Amino acid sequence: MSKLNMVQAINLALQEKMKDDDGVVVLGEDVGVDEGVFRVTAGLLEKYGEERVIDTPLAESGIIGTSIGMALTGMKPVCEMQFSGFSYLIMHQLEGHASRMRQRSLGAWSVPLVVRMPYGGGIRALEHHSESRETFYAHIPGIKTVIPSSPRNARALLVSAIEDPDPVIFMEPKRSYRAFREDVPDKIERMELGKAQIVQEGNDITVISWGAMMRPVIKAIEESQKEFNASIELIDILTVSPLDEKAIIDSVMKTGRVVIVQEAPKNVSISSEIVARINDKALLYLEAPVKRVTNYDVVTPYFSRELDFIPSQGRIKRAIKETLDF
Amino acid sequence: MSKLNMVQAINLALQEKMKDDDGVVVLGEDVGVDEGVFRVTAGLLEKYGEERVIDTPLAESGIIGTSIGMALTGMKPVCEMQFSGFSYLIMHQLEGHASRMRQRSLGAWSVPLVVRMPYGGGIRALEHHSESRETFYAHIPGIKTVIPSSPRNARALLVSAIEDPDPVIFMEPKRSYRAFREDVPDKIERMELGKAQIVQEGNDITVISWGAMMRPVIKAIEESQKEFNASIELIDILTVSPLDEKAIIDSVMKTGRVVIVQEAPKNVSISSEIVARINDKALLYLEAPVKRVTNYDVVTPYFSRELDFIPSQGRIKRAIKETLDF
Amino acid sequence: MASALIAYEKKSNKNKLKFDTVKFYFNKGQNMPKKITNRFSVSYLQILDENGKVDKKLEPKIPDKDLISMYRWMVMAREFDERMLKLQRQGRIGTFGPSIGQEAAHCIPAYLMNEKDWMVGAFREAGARLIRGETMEQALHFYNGYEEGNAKPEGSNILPVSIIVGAQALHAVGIGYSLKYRKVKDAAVVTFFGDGATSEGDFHEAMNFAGVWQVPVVLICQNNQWAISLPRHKQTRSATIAQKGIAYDVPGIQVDGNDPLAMYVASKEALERAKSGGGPTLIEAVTFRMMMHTTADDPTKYRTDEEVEGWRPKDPLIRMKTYLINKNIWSDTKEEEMRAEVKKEIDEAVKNFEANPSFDSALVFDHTYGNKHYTFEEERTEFLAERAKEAENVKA
Amino acid sequence: MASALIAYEKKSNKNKLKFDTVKFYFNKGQNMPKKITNRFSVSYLQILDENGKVDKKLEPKIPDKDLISMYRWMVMAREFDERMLKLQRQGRIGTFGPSIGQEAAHCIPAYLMNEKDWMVGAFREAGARLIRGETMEQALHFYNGYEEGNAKPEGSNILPVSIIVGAQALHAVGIGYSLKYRKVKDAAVVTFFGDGATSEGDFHEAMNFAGVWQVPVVLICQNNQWAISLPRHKQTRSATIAQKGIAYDVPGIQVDGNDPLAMYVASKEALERAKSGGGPTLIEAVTFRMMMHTTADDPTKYRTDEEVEGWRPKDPLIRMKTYLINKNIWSDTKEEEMRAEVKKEIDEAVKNFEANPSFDSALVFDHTYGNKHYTFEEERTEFLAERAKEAENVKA
Ligand SMILES: Cc1ncc(C[n+]2csc(CCOP(=O)(O)OP(=O)(O)O)c2C)c(N)n1
Ligand SMILES: Cc1ncc(C[n+]2csc(CCOP(=O)(O)OP(=O)(O)O)c2C)c(N)n1
Ligand SMILES: [Mg+2]
Ligand SMILES: [Mg+2]
Repeated sequence: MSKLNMVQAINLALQEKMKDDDGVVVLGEDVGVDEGVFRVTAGLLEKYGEERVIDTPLAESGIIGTSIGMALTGMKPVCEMQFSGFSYLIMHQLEGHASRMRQRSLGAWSVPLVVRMPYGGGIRALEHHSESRETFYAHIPGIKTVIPSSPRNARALLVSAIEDPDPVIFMEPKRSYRAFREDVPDKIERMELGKAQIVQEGNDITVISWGAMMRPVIKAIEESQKEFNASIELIDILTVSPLDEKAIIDSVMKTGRVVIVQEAPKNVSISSEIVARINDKALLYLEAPVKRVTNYDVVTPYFSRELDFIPSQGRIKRAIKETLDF
Repeated sequence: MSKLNMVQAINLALQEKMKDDDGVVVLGEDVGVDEGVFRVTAGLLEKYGEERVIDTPLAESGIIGTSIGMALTGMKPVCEMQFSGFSYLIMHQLEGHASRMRQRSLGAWSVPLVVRMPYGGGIRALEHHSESRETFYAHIPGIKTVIPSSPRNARALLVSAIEDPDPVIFMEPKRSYRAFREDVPDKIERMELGKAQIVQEGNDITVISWGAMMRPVIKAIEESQKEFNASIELIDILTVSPLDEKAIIDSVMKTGRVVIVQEAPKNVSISSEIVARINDKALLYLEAPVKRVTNYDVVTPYFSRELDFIPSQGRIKRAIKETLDF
Repeated sequence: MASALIAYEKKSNKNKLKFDTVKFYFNKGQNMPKKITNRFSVSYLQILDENGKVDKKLEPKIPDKDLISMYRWMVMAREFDERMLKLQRQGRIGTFGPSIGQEAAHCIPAYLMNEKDWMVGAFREAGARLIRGETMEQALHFYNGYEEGNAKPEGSNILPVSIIVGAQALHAVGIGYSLKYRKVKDAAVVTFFGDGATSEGDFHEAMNFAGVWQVPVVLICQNNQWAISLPRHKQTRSATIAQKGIAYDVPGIQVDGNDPLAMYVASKEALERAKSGGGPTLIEAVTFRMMMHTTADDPTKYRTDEEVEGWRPKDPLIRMKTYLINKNIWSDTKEEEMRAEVKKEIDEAVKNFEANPSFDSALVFDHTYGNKHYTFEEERTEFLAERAKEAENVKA
Repeated sequence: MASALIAYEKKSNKNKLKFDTVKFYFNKGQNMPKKITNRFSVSYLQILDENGKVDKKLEPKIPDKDLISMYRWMVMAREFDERMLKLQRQGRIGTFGPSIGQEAAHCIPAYLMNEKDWMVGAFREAGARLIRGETMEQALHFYNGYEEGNAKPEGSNILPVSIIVGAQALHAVGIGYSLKYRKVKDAAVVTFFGDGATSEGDFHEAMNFAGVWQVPVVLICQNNQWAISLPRHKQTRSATIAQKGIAYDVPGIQVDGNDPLAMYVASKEALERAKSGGGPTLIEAVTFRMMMHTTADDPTKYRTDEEVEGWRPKDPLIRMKTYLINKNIWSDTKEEEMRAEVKKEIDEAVKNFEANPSFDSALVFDHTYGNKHYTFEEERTEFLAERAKEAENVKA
């Protein structure tokens, strides 16, 4: 058991799987000598050499396109988009090939690759370094989209993602990279993809969130429990697609009240889908409208403005209160 | 007044705006000599010459990237993606530049361009020629996404799209291109973007749809009215982003029952957002769960299978019945 | 054949990237000291010209049986395309893009590949697919809108048709990386694409990665002069496609793509180069699309009959047949026999195909993901229920 | 200057695309008839070397006042970058990427541009932005995370910083198309990008469109040897960036990017070529990134001090100063005066910037779209209400 931050925990998973399987290679911009702009790939080049830790030319479609080729031959590329804001360059390879190869060939071919990408705001970075666009990936059938929220689940989910038979988009909340440490077991751990985690049980209201938002959410819940004397259930979605609908529905049936907190803009987002699933399966259990606490549907502002737009602890707390009082 | 099919109606709008404004140029693959693979740009090259009707090299990012440059100088590029299935190649230019230039410069720059793209299934085409991925565009703040359903509204919406000060994605339901004709006024017509159309009023249930699905929807409604003796309100969304929420909410408040029909897969889609908006503003008016009739969350199958997956008239009718009976 | 054919002259300062180490090449006799630092050239290869004349200095030694076999494959590709055109017109299959006229450009390299080699094609290499082991039934299923057409043939590494122009070249480079990493002996990747594809960013990225990684990949551009309605000279201003290799230090050559012998020599050399650690090669096969882009296309809108007719005498099949006859290993009787055989094979394939006209739709739920998630199982149940109700309605 | 400097030799079969019209160039004295059809070369331009030696044959005639003015701008860029580095370390602005060492590569072309020209930059042309009319306050606002930094300067066509590597080159080509279409006289577009950017598909598409459309665009690659941690030779295998022009028939030249005179001559020629209908030019400015990639980067992880130190004597500022002194139009006193002036300007800008430390956030709702939709107005109302509650909480 060691106390690790998320960067170290992700690094641990990479180390473990690279040791395990010589088909696992890491590729991307600055992942080698530089060890990643966030040092997520620290030590890998030294240990596994240039053949398995590949500093690629500056070309995102090139990275994913060649990874698809590697994956088709039974390798396990774990490629990195330096920031999720540059991952729109790979949409055609994802939508058109990675996600389809299995169905296109009725299972003869598959593309088991992982695309890691730091996402989200809050680190005072330049433009394009702050978005949360999981919607794009979640809407593509054939790929899975995973968003860890803590060192321990990041490590376990990444191990599972690398072992998964299909393409997995692994979005890393960079704001949480070094924000806190957590005990991470020494023995390799896995978490099933497509499964949410009930972080705490409660009866009055369900709060659903994922990724970097889990931290303000947890704080808002702590305060809310005390101040509003409420019993709050907290679900960490972890895999935004495919959604663990059952975890959500079971909880809603129990509490009847829901707050969803997401960093992304509201329009056509994971929160929309969660509301829709609740509508489909548990409408009659609702005692209040599901409350969505999201970014606004505006062009992502530069960093001095961004925190005014990303859901804050205060806003989350107010949403909880409002929904409890409905 | 002439009876036009949708191809002719879109062509009319292009003709009108090209005549109107010499800043309007049309560019894309095979839009010139070949007059577009669906002949949408028929007659334009002959009338306006190679400088304004540009057969570009085969490069989608090139098309949109250069269009952004043109738009920044006050021109009005109307560019074409030959099929929406190739538009994922332009996501980074759309998300990263077209949609942001205005906010980035606080209004000093703007990118008034239109991207036309035939979308959707039903014409027995090869892979990548059948998707309906409006979700991608709808989730990007700063751009508008319009989907006409008939010759007349296609013409009017395209005129408005070309006149719009911002980037507009104009998704053309290719299945409806030549499926029927409609009276289209000789005088130029416009329709406000961001506004839905109440196609017919009704009291018992609201059916919401757009694009190619409007045709089976209308037929299903006709039958349902007779068979179930129901008064059905029909909303054609027309602009999937920004959504005309008010039109939806007003209708739901009246009918209490809703069926949404979309060609796209279910997960994180326009239908999800519509359900979420209803939840936000009219939950208490619902007398039944909103019913979503959508494609399934599978990799788009090849054409001999595709019609099994796209909502059919029968499926829509059954959904109406089920929701009426709830 | 020496391996010097496919190469541009290099007098470059490669690997000495600091400009102060550049060695200048002055153009003598010029007033202005124009410091030329790098020179390049692009070559053109033709061995068997359209009159059947052979350049004896370049003629490869190919066993008769291989020559005949290659010819037979080209005929097979031609006859099969022509049958598919008929089937398409009769509505028995959907849209497809014939490769008539381009047989040498893709059949010859495919013929030279072995079981360990990988083929990563676009969509206009019908003959190459057959040679690499896909069946005609598969092609028919594919063009009839069924994924069943993409089954992987036993003992052959061939990826399904790739329609997104240019994207597949990157897959080829990634596969090349694997082959190199795994030290697979005697294996290379051959990827095909059109002249239009060279405009896509993915072509550029593939060439660049191939150059940097020095992977065993042969990139074959079937330059058939047209990308739907766009003529080659509007696609790019460069005089050749081959010279695009210079941008990446990837050797490139322009080949008469309708000359089976030139395609043989160039592909063989490129495959050998790849397999011996010499890295990637770009081959521009200059050929012509004799038919429509796809059956949904009307080429009379954008090109003249004369242009098409001008290419007819250059037909790779005619050329090969003349060569065989001149070599005294072919005759009209043999030709007749062979054509009859080929047609019979095609008849049979069509019969088999039509005996099996439709497949289960729910399969799609099995292959969207490799493992199950209960939400998709629920969707499958819903799908089946809806399909059942639909069937009832039809019955009723 | 004759305009023959920036060109590769062309003996090509351009515009005669059918291969049968190709004229072959045989390499005499070679056994194998290697049919070279196209020859290309790439030149290198240096006029003022790092020892201050001038190549008199190439020396441009530049009025003293322009020479001094260009030097002043380069000093301004340098001093401003150094100030920003300090501000960044003090947490007064956010991450930024200094262009120290690359001043000649971007200031000189910017100096040669006029009011009608368009500048489409990436993110490492601090000096060029100032020359084209952006204020230091703007740069400070930008790097402090405020869109206010992107206001358009009066009478200057300069686009905001473009961070998506390579994407902006296409915008430049589109603007070039407009200038050509509108027949704007005496106007061209200058776009900047790095060596890393040349690997992106967008660079390729921009070069290809520029070539096909023959637009008045000057594409300047600041090849500073590094793309974050990736050295130039791992970015692409080609010996030069300039030779990438060959792929598109776009003339390219490699220039000593730390030599202000060479940058002057090459940019001037390229701008003139563009404005006289001669089409695009690719300039590879060979230079060096003397500092970190951005303030978030630690270059000691991937490169040696010796490498950096090796470049120090090649500094464009030193070289320009030596040149001015040798020309007897500069002195240490003048230098001191000028530096003092420049620093004062910077002091003032920083003061103005800090007097105005934050801006309205709700502005974002005004500029996401150019016209209003009631749903966004509702969101704005919600936003303002939430902000007000947040403020209350803070007070409480
Ligand atoms: C990314 C992408 N854009 C557009 C298309 C539509 N399209 C299919 S084939 C084609 C032309 C291809 O030309 P070329 O590469 O020369 O191959 P050819 O058809 O001549 O064999 C186009 C534009 C596509 N399939 N993919
Ligand atoms: C599309 C894209 N991918 C990745 C990045 C992250 N990134 C920013 S600058 C940079 C290196 C750029 O190198 P180069 O083009 O040589 O310019 P330089 O920084 O040396 O001026 C990278 C990888 C980005 N901004 N955009
Ligand atoms: Mg072609
Ligand atoms: Mg660089």
